[in-house]
Amino acid sequence: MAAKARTRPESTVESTGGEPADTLRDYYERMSLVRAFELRSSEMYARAKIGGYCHLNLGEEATVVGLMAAIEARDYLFTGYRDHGYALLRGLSPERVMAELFGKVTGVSGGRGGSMHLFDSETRLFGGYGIVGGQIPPATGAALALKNQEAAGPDAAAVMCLLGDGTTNIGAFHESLNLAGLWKLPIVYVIVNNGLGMGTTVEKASAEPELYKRAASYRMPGVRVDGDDVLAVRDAARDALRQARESRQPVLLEVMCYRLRGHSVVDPARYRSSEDTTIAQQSDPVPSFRAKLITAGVLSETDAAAIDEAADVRVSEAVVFADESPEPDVDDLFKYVYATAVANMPAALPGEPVMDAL
Amino acid sequence: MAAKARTRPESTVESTGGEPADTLRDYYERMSLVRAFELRSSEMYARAKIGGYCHLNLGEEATVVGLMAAIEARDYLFTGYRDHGYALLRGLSPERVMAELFGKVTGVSGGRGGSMHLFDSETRLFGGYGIVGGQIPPATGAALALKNQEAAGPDAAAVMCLLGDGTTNIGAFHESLNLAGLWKLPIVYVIVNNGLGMGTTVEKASAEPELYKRAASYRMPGVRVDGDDVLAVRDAARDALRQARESRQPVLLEVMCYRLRGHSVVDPARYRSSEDTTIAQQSDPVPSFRAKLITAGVLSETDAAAIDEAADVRVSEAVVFADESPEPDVDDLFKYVYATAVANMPAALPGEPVMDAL
Amino acid sequence: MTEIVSTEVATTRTITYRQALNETLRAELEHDDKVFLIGEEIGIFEGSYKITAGLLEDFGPDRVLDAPIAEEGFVGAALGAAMVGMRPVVEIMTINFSLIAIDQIVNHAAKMRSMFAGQVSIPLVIRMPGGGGQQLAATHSQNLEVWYAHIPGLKVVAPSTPADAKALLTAAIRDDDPVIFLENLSLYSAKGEVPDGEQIAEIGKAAVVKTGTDLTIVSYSRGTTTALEVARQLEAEGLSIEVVDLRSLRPLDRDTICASVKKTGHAVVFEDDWLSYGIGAEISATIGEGVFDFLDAPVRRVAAAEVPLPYAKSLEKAALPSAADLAKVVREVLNISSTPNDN
Amino acid sequence: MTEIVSTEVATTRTITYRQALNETLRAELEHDDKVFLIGEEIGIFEGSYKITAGLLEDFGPDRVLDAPIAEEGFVGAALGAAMVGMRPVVEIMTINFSLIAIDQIVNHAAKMRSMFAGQVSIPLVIRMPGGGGQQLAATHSQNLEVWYAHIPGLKVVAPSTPADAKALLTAAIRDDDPVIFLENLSLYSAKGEVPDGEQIAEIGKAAVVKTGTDLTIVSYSRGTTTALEVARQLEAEGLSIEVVDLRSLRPLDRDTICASVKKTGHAVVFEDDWLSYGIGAEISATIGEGVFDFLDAPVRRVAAAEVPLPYAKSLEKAALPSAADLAKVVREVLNISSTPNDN
Ligand SMILES: Cc1ncc(C[n+]2csc(CCOP(=O)(O)OP(=O)(O)O)c2C)c(N)n1
Ligand SMILES: Cc1ncc(C[n+]2csc(CCOP(=O)(O)OP(=O)(O)O)c2C)c(N)n1
Ligand SMILES: [Mg+2]
Ligand SMILES: [Mg+2]
Repeated sequence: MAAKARTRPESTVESTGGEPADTLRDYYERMSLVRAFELRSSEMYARAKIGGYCHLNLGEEATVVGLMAAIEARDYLFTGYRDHGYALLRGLSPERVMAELFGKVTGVSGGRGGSMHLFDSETRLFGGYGIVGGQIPPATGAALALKNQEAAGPDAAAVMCLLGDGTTNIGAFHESLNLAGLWKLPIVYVIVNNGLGMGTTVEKASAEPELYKRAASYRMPGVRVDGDDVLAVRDAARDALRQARESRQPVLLEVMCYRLRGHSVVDPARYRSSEDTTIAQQSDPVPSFRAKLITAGVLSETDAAAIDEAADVRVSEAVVFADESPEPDVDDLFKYVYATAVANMPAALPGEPVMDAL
Repeated sequence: MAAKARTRPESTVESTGGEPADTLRDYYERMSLVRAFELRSSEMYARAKIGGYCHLNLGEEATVVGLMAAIEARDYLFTGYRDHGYALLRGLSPERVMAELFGKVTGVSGGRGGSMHLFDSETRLFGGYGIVGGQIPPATGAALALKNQEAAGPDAAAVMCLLGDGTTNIGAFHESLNLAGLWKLPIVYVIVNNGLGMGTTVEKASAEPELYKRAASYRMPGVRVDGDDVLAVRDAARDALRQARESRQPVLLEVMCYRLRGHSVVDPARYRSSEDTTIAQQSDPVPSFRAKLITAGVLSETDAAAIDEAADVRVSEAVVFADESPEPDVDDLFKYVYATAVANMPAALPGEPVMDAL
Repeated sequence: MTEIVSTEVATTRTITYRQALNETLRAELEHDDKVFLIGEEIGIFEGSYKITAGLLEDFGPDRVLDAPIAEEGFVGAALGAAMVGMRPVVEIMTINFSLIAIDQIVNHAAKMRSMFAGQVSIPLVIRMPGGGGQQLAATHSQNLEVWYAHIPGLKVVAPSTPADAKALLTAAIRDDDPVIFLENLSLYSAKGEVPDGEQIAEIGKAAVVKTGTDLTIVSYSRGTTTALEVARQLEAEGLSIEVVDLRSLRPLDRDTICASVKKTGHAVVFEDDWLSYGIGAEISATIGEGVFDFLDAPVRRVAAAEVPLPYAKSLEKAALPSAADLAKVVREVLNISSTPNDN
Repeated sequence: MTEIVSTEVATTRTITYRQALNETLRAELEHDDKVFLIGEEIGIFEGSYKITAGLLEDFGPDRVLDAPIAEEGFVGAALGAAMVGMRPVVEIMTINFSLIAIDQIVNHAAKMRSMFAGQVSIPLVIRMPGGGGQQLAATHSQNLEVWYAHIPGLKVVAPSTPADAKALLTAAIRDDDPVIFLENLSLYSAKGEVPDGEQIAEIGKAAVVKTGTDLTIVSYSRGTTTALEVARQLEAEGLSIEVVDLRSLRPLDRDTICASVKKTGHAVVFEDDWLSYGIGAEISATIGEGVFDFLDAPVRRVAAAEVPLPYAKSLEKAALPSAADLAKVVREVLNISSTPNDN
């Protein structure tokens, strides 16, 4: 229902032509890596190697690649729980991402966060958040700090904050965008609009389903772009980031894509109509970008197959690494609760007395 | 600063001419009553007859009268803590309102709510809320219930939910308006924009300071009206309520007015510029409506003086009543905590043992 | 086992906790047309944990209302509907998300009746599961029931069996006050005997779900299941353990707890929340005050380690209280006392 | 009285709690340019309770930032700023409004460091007053500190004197973790001796603020003031009362509490929150477990009546715990024991 009900208006940004072949091939490689990683995650979940909740970027690969091509190393990235692809393209090794999903000490978050809570301070992937909308205020605050720490300009850092379509209905969205608009913060809010929040379509969740229009409540530019078009996504995101870093103008960018499968790996998505599923499959950006590049002569069938094969091998290596890594040591249970040690910090295991007998 | 900084654009609604003299006189009587009541409240606070926080409608009398002239007895009214005038014009006696401010058992809320929490189930004044934005979700829910309980039409009931300009920045505002727009609820949200939230101007609080424009985020009509024009306020509110009851179309109505004094009775408002204070005083709707009616021949100076005098007497009676009323009985401390009695309900006073010895 | 106010029949069926909830919601939707359900994904998705399966289809979207992701908005809207005569039953996906709605619950729903001198009642039920142990990590694995249990104006129940789930949910929906109805992720598939027909439990009453003479274990929700398991296991070692299932956290049935400990002289609280300032603190304090002279050993608490719960299985397991932890502490308490049956 | 980690001088001045906070904020703004203040009305309005008077003028709007009414937004923004190296000090007008921000505080600030395996620290201070007794009615008169005290990942302090306000606020701002800094409406104008120069208290330590041998009163924040008053008053009757000021609710200094009760054999907790599941429950449970063998009478709690606090003065007074209530219970506890000085 989601896909059918919503019209996908002309993208307000046009994809640039004349892109170097290397870049295009590179983007395909990235899309292929995300695809392979997510399919394998699903499989590993079925084999009980991964626990908890696990949300995939399947169907959103062009969006993931486009956004991550636009963001700079100095920028900060905050996202929701559907975060694997972003972590991979932020430069984290598939090994460390898969290890996190496996709950291993070698994982990006030391095995403590799991799929929803990927974090890497070095590459400024600032999480991975499981509470809907929870990332929006902190992302806004990071932008506030940036504004006070450095001058605006092309070399300034900015924040990119990802959120889903369903997430635009929560209060934190409103409060945060108002602060950003008011204080002129260097931040780009990206709505990854895959048409569904779990089983609820955008139309059943948002009184104004053209979500980018909500930017007007904060005197902020709102832009909508086709999320299946990797170049259009990249360019729109770059432009938004440019406004953020150079003019301290926050931007709301809405990227239209599809969720290929259920909300999480365990959701069979029975609520979805067969037409909607069909449309989502037809729009699948991975085979369509592949076909486009082959038609354009950028890739041969063999090249493409080799890329897919390489991605698969890469992910297999990650699985082996994750599998062979150790679980966190139980002795380290309390290790990260506090940064500054103070007196009387609790450290009892269940069933231990609250204090030694006096 | 508040008043100077903000331009007051043409009202999007025009005040109707040719109003019957009786109606105009009546409205002036109401404005005068609110004015007298509020001035006396301030005085009673200074005399320590009233405690806690106490927020007045001084300067907002035309808004109060206009809104209360538009709402019907069958409608539900939810408001913030600046609620005295609304309670009076909803038909509650000055005695019972003043008694509430005095914390007496004869008060509208039995002395338990105080100034911020006036409630009267009979006249459907559904509170009086002290948490900023706290009234917006319940008001929205009352509209949801109405929608399911009765058919739309000119005789249907609707909800009017009042809130301040500063309140539009809180998450509950966004979440609630989205629900109302999505579910097509019979509710009118009225922003009483007095230019200030405590010491903060609208411009320093809202990235989009033309607050009625925020309605667009919910595909809801947004209307702005001059709050010093009692007829314009009434007509705009009537029209909004009509849309709510007949078409289940929620509306956001912004009423532009001034706060004549500090945020609450104890606030000297030193942060306010003298220009701003001057503008607020010049715009004072009570003397200006009085002058207008005298000029138009609706009232003579003597009539007007008699009305003011009567209001004052009315309020004096209320003070006597409140003063002579008893405080709530301490034995009734636990009386209203629960509607349905169940086993083991706590009823201990401080220092009493948690249970009788077994 | 359940303190039943009204019963109709004696026949029972073995069903899951999930099924008991689903059937009760259905029965109450049929029983009173003022009852309606509201929550995220409770309709077309049939609920995150499938508690509302089939109900949208049978009762339509006015009675089973899917809400956007706006916990503060829709919980507050339910409250407002309750103010004007409806009887909403809210599902919050998990107790963790209730933090977003907590201003509406604690600053509004809990206070309105008192603050407005009884002019309005709030017949509102908020159902939500708590619980860890499913590798959902720190933000999705909390047991924050003590927060709600602390608040006057709320009633808080936490059934441990399918039968109680039915009888307490019915009572909660028929009650004219806001009731926090606490479920538990790890109980949904638990099975138990459930009496047919209308069952209404009395809110505010604990139950002695197993009698014994040596020591009292006090627990609630999924903890009671573990407590019973441990009690039976220790029986094989010759220990006679009594198990008190709180069922209601507010009001708290101090008499039942203290009467049990008066008899056994020993008490251990088993709880899934963090130890400090948790549910067990009140239980221990209550016992210390209520039956001081009958207590032969300190009251001990078996609770979760005080860390944000990690995702990794090894750490999660170490942090959560287990049957083994409980059994160990029970033995410790009984060894400490000079003679197990000295009172 | 204050457990001081570093001191510089011996000179003191008598100033109010408000003044101590104001001077400390000023000193910390001067000491570290990563420190900034954020909150509603803290700048041009100088704070609802005037704690930040003069600071906007002296440090400018980047260091003293007025926020719109958006508690979730600006508390979360402060958290985000802390993640990238700033040291924000947030003022929430009162603890009641913190409910709107509690998802950011409890689901985010408290958990991030653990959940991300120490890759990020959250040097965030959230200052807010609690307390009733000012006729602010049910929604504006709460003492919900037990909620925060229950949460691993947070530190929670509640100074009772101007000197502690200074030394604990300095410690909180220099600490790399989220610290809930609990003030109290009725303490702001209280006066006390405050040492000049930099004072940094050790978080996690309670203080014995008056020694005695017959009974221990445990309290914190404004309660300690009342406890001292009652202790002195009872001294005239020949009773020797020890007063323990908790100062830190998390971590909780169980050793100091238990050492005191081991000596006196009797304990009463004096707290402003509601009795059931309040701060006193943990204190009582701790004493029951820690010094069971030394306890000569049940631990009693003097707490607020379990009602949403009414506006009317008569009802408000009846519901809140007073010095008289405390004195009465102290006498009851000491009468219950055979001899006041039997240990
Ligand atoms: C506050 C909160 N409410 C509910 C949930 C449960 N939940 C997890 S994801 C989700 C849907 C979010 O949809 P959307 O924002 O569109 O993101 P998508 O999953 O499509 O990427 C919901 C309701 C949650 N995690 N947090
Ligand atoms: C959630 C919350 N935050 C802060 C406050 C303190 N406060 C009370 S009134 C107010 C200003 C509200 O301004 P506005 O909405 O413009 O209403 P006005 O007072 O002008 O009528 C504030 C910040 C509160 N009561 N609740
Ligand atoms: Mg989505
Ligand atoms: Mg205002």
